[in-house]
Amino acid sequence: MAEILFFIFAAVAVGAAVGVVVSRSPVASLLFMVTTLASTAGIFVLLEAHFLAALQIMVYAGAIMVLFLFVIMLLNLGHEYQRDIRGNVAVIMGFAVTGLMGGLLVRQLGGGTAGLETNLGPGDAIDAALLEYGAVGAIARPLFTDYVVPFELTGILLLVAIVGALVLAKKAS
Amino acid sequence: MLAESLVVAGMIFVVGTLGVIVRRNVIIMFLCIELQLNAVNLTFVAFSRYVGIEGQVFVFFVIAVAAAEAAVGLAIIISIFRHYETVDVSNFNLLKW
Amino acid sequence: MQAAGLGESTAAWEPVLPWLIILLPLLGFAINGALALSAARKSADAVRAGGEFDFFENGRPRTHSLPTWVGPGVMLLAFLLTLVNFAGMLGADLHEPVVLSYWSWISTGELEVAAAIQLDQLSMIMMLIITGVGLLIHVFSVGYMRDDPGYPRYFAYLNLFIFFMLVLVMGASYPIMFIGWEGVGLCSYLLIGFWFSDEAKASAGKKAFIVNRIGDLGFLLAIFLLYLVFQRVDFVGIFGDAESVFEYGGSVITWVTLFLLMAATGKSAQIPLYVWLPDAMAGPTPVSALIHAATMVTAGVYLVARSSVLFALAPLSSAMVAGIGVLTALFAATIALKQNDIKKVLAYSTISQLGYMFLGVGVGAYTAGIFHLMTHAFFKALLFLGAGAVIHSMHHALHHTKKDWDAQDMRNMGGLKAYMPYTWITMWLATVAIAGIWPFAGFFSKDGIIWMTGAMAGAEQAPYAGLYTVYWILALATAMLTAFYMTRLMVMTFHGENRTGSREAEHLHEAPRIMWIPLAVLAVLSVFGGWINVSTDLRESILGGFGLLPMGEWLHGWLEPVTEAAHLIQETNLGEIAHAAPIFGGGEWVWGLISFVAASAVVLATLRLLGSRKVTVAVDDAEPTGLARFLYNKWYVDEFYHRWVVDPILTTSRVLWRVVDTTIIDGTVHLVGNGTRALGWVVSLFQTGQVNTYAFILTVGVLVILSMVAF
Amino acid sequence: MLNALAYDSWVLHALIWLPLLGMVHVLWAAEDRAKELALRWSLLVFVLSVGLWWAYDPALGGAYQLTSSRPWIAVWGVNYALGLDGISLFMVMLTTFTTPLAILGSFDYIKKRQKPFYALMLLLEVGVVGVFAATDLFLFYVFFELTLVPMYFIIGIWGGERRIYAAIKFFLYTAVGSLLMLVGILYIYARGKTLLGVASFAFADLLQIPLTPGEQMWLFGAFALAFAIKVPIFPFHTWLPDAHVEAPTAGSVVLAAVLLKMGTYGFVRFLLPFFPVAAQHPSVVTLMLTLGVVGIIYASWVAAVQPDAKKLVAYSSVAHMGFVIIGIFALNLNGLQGGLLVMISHGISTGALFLLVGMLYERRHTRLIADFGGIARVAPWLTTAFVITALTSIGLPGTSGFVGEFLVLLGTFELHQGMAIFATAGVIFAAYYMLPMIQSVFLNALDKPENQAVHDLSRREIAILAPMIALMIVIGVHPTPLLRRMEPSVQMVLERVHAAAPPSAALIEFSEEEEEGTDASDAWDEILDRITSGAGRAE
Repeated sequence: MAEILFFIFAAVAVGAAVGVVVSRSPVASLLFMVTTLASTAGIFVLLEAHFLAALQIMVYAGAIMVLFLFVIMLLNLGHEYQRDIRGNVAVIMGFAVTGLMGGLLVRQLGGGTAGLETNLGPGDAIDAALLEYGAVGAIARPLFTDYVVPFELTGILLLVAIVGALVLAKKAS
Repeated sequence: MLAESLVVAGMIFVVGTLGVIVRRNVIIMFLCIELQLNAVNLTFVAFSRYVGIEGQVFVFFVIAVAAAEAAVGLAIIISIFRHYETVDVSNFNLLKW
Repeated sequence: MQAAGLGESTAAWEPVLPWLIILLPLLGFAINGALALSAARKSADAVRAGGEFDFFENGRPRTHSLPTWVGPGVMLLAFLLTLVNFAGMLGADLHEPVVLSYWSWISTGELEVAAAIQLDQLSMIMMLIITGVGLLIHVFSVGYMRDDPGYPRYFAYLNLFIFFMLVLVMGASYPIMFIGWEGVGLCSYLLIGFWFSDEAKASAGKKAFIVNRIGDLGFLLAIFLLYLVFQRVDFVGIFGDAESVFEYGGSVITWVTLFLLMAATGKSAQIPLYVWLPDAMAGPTPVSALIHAATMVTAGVYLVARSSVLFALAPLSSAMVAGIGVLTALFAATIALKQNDIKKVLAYSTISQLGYMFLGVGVGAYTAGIFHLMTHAFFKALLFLGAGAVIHSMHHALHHTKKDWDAQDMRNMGGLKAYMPYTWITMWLATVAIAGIWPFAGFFSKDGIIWMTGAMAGAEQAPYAGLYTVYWILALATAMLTAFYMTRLMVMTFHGENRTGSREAEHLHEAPRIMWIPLAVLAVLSVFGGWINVSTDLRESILGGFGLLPMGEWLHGWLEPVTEAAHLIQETNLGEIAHAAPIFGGGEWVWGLISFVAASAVVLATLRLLGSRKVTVAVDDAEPTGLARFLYNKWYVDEFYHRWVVDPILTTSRVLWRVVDTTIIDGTVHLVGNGTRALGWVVSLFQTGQVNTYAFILTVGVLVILSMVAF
Repeated sequence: MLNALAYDSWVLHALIWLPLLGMVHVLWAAEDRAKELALRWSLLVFVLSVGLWWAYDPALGGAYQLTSSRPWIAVWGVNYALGLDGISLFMVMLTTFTTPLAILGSFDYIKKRQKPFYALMLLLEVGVVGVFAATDLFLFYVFFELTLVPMYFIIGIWGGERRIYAAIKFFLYTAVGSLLMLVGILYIYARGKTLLGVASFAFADLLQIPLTPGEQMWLFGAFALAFAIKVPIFPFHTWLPDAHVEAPTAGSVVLAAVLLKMGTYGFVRFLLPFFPVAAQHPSVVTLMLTLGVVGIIYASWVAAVQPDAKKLVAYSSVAHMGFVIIGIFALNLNGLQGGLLVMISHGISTGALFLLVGMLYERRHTRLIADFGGIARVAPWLTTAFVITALTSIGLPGTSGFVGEFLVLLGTFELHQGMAIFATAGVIFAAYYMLPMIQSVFLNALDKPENQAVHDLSRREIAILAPMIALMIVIGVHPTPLLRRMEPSVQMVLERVHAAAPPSAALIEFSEEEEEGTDASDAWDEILDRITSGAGRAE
């Protein structure tokens, strides 16, 4: 069951990713992107990252993508259908390098998967935490203990980003 | 499921890279970068099952940073658009010098 | 250094303030220099304001009173002090030089050069000449330079020259001597270019300095070589050990002496470095008298005489000294035959007479060389000063009527004896002296040299006997030429009709007293100066009035302590010198008589021949032709040097700059720079400004790293 | 009195850091007070440095005196170590003497951006004094490079028309050389660590390292190139004329007077004692002597045809430096002492010449020799000063120029007569370039109306030139006190050179090295190994 779900999510995620790259309209791309993010969230669930899956849907697919949509609308790009893919040379080169990269990744990862898993252990490193603290607690606990400083820094970063975005987007007086 | 996840992540990453290379619309390029980030997140999550909860923590941070990045990046795009009236990056070549 | 401590002397005789003799002229230089600087400042202010410095105030020059007293004043004091010391030395019976060391000039490791002076018979004679003749010329200058705005500067330079000249002759080591050697060159440069606004004159000074420096190269190399051999550079040390260190006629001593000879040819204007001296006549005439006749140019002779021990050990070098001397004497005399500029004639005459001195010191007759140096200082200074008086007068005359004729060209003169009787008489005395007429000074000194040359040719083991015979004949011939051109000078200047022009002639006048008194003193010296060294042979013959001449070989005896060692070496190695002339035989007095008669004949013949000939003034005179033209143009030596030495160096310099420096070396540097830049340009092609391209390149980079991990 | 103040213990630190303090002060103060402040600070430094003459006692031998050392970067064995010996003593004093004069000489010349200019001049003094006073190789290198920066800006900002070109050329040229030296420094350091087990940059420690002849040759090459460019030795000299011509007067003065000396100082301080076998290797000696002699004659000839007076003086610098080089590689006392004396004399006389050319330029706004003529009539004092300085430059006896050249040539003659003859000919050529310039500029007719307005020396200019001219003559007449102070240190250098293996033996060892490739290449292999192993870890 889980495998079937995984393959469905995976197929949708990859397919939608391709859609992001090939669709002409930015809005379409955006929608494909949302699809990918949602499918990835599904995979997250299968990988026992429930909190992150929720986060992915809410923050990423929800908030950030809406931000993108706002910008697209703001700039009135929704109706832009002209081709913005680069020339043939660029496409061929792009395919060449990304193909090679993909090939290399698959070659590295696709082969001895079993060995990899046995090396890393049984795959239940977080099960105990999940059981004890629940989906949110498991991630919240390290976040507010060991990683509290980076966490606070992230807050500052977001604040800075907000201010920066405001400054940048403000019309020059 | 680790290997499969990694392969999927790799594929999404490659597609994202391709998008960055071939597209000219700066917003779509931006989306493709998000795609790459997402692929990386996936690998983190996949590994976290075997290594520990820290992988997920890291993804949490990545999402936060991605949010910040999106905010600033989009602000920059708006400001550039105001100047050039376009989102085609082939017009943005001031860095050439 | 013999005297290690300060002011310590080894002899019984204590010199009286010898350092003051040197210091006095320096003091004069300091005072006159300061005056000159302040005067120049005022004059500069005037020039800048667009005018000329108002040199006169109520008809009297503003700048004069102090320099007039200081300039000749310090000379008088120095001369008196020298006389005192001379008297002391006379009574002391000194056999060793007195070396007085004041401070350590250069001292490092083995090398120890003390700022030391050496007083001996040779330096004393030179000091007497320098301060004595120098004093007379200073006095003469007071009159001659009266109207010159550079008056204080002139005396500053002149004092400085005397200072350096004294350092030259009093220095106790070669480096100290070299200070004076170069210093007098500097003063010569400054004084030749005294009227520096005239480009030709400034160039003449420059030429003198550079040509002199070529000779200085030899001086330096000689010092180095001597240091290498002896590990010391002072006279006493070197001369004391020279005999035991050097092998007679060995290669090292030959090199040392040849280097010294090179130095001497530069300073004493001998072939091949004589070319600067005729040009040096651009300076004020008293300067020519002092520097370019009486003192500085004889420094080379002094150098050889001072190094007599070394030259005695190097027969080849000595022969070369004599050869260069006699050739120069003859060569310069031929040029003098056809010159029309009064100072040029005297300049070539000086070169010729210096050649005689070289011949003298070259054949080992050091006394004769120094003797001729001394008498020459008297009569040549007199001739130059006389010429100066003539030029002074001519200049005034031409200036009055604003005639732009050359004041120095003898073709424009003629008949001046009527206007300038004192000058005429004194110059005649000098002329007969230089021509070798008995019993004037030049006769004895020149005869000594010629006779010694002949005697060398007949020496028992003389290595170059044939050569010396040739020298002897050439020297005799040159004496005749001397008699001719000097008489020609006198005839063209003073005799015949005046050619200056009737209006101008009214302004011709005798020199003022301050100018002709020095002439008179020098004339006396030119007449009797030769009597201090009459060889026994002559003295007992008719030419010595059968023993009437009072002093005999006084100078010879006086210099004996200095030249003794050299004479001993010569005697040991050459054997007895001859007592009869080569080829023809005959003793010294016979040949003295022959040359006297011949010279007198030449003088008289010239007087008759030229006295009646009509001379055309310079502006109307035709270009000389044939041999005369060749001589008039001085054998085209200047042109030769220009074509084959100066121009090639200049061309090479330009090539070195434009081609080697700019193109090759800097080109290589630029090539490296531009290469880097080109590489940068190639790399910059990747910098398209397109984000996609950057992403692509980044991906390629990732790919590379990935493949490194993968494979 | 000096003892009571514990002068010995603080003076070197003060000489280095006081200018820095002065620099801060200058930057802090108002624009119009900058020059005066800079002058005061540099004068203070000079006054302090005068005591060095007595503080340094040659009777104690030639080793470093007034030493002090404290750890700076302890991990690497870098010390802040200062000291003074007979060689550096006069270099330091020359620096502190020249800087105030150069600053005073800029009062009229520098009109814009005065504050940074004077600040940089003081910074330059920090660097140069540091170079000469450092007894730690790392510290030396830091100061050595530090001097580049202010000089680069001085040329690049206040220079003439092609200042950017000249500044970059100066910077790159010298940087290339000094980077090579850095490699050499690190190599020696590494060898010291391996062979002696001491991680130290102190001269005294580095001198203990038993470098093989083969290593010495390589290191000699690296160091020699760096210093040869700095000196500069023909054929690395082409940056010098450009830098000099474009630099403002003060820049030229400091460049000629002290920056070039850093190169020759390096030769004496490092090349001879650190690599004695290489330094007396016959082919090295012959090469250096040849380059020196060629430099003398070549630069003199090229100088003679320069239309630009400043360029002429710049080329004359190259010729003088040729004398220094042959003096050093004569490898005997006379030569080395003479070389050092030429360095001092050249610092004073060429510094003065640049100042004088600068004064001419301020008056006429041209440096072309052909534009002048008859200046002596309107500016007799200027002319007098110029002639005296020029005569010092061409080595007239009685001036400082002669003593140095005389000793150099004497030393060279002891070693190699043929070379010495050619080098001595350089004495002629010095007159060959200098006198025509004097004639064309100062003598001849005053026929150009612009030249008529040229005014004579001002009081400020007299104040600059008088001490320099006085020194030229004093040193020329009585150089012995200087020579006595330098002698023990020079002797030490020479003893070290001569104590090393005689050249013939070294020659054999060196050729063996080449064939077998023992130590030097071993070290290289080691480095390669380390790189490859590092890469292995990444896998």
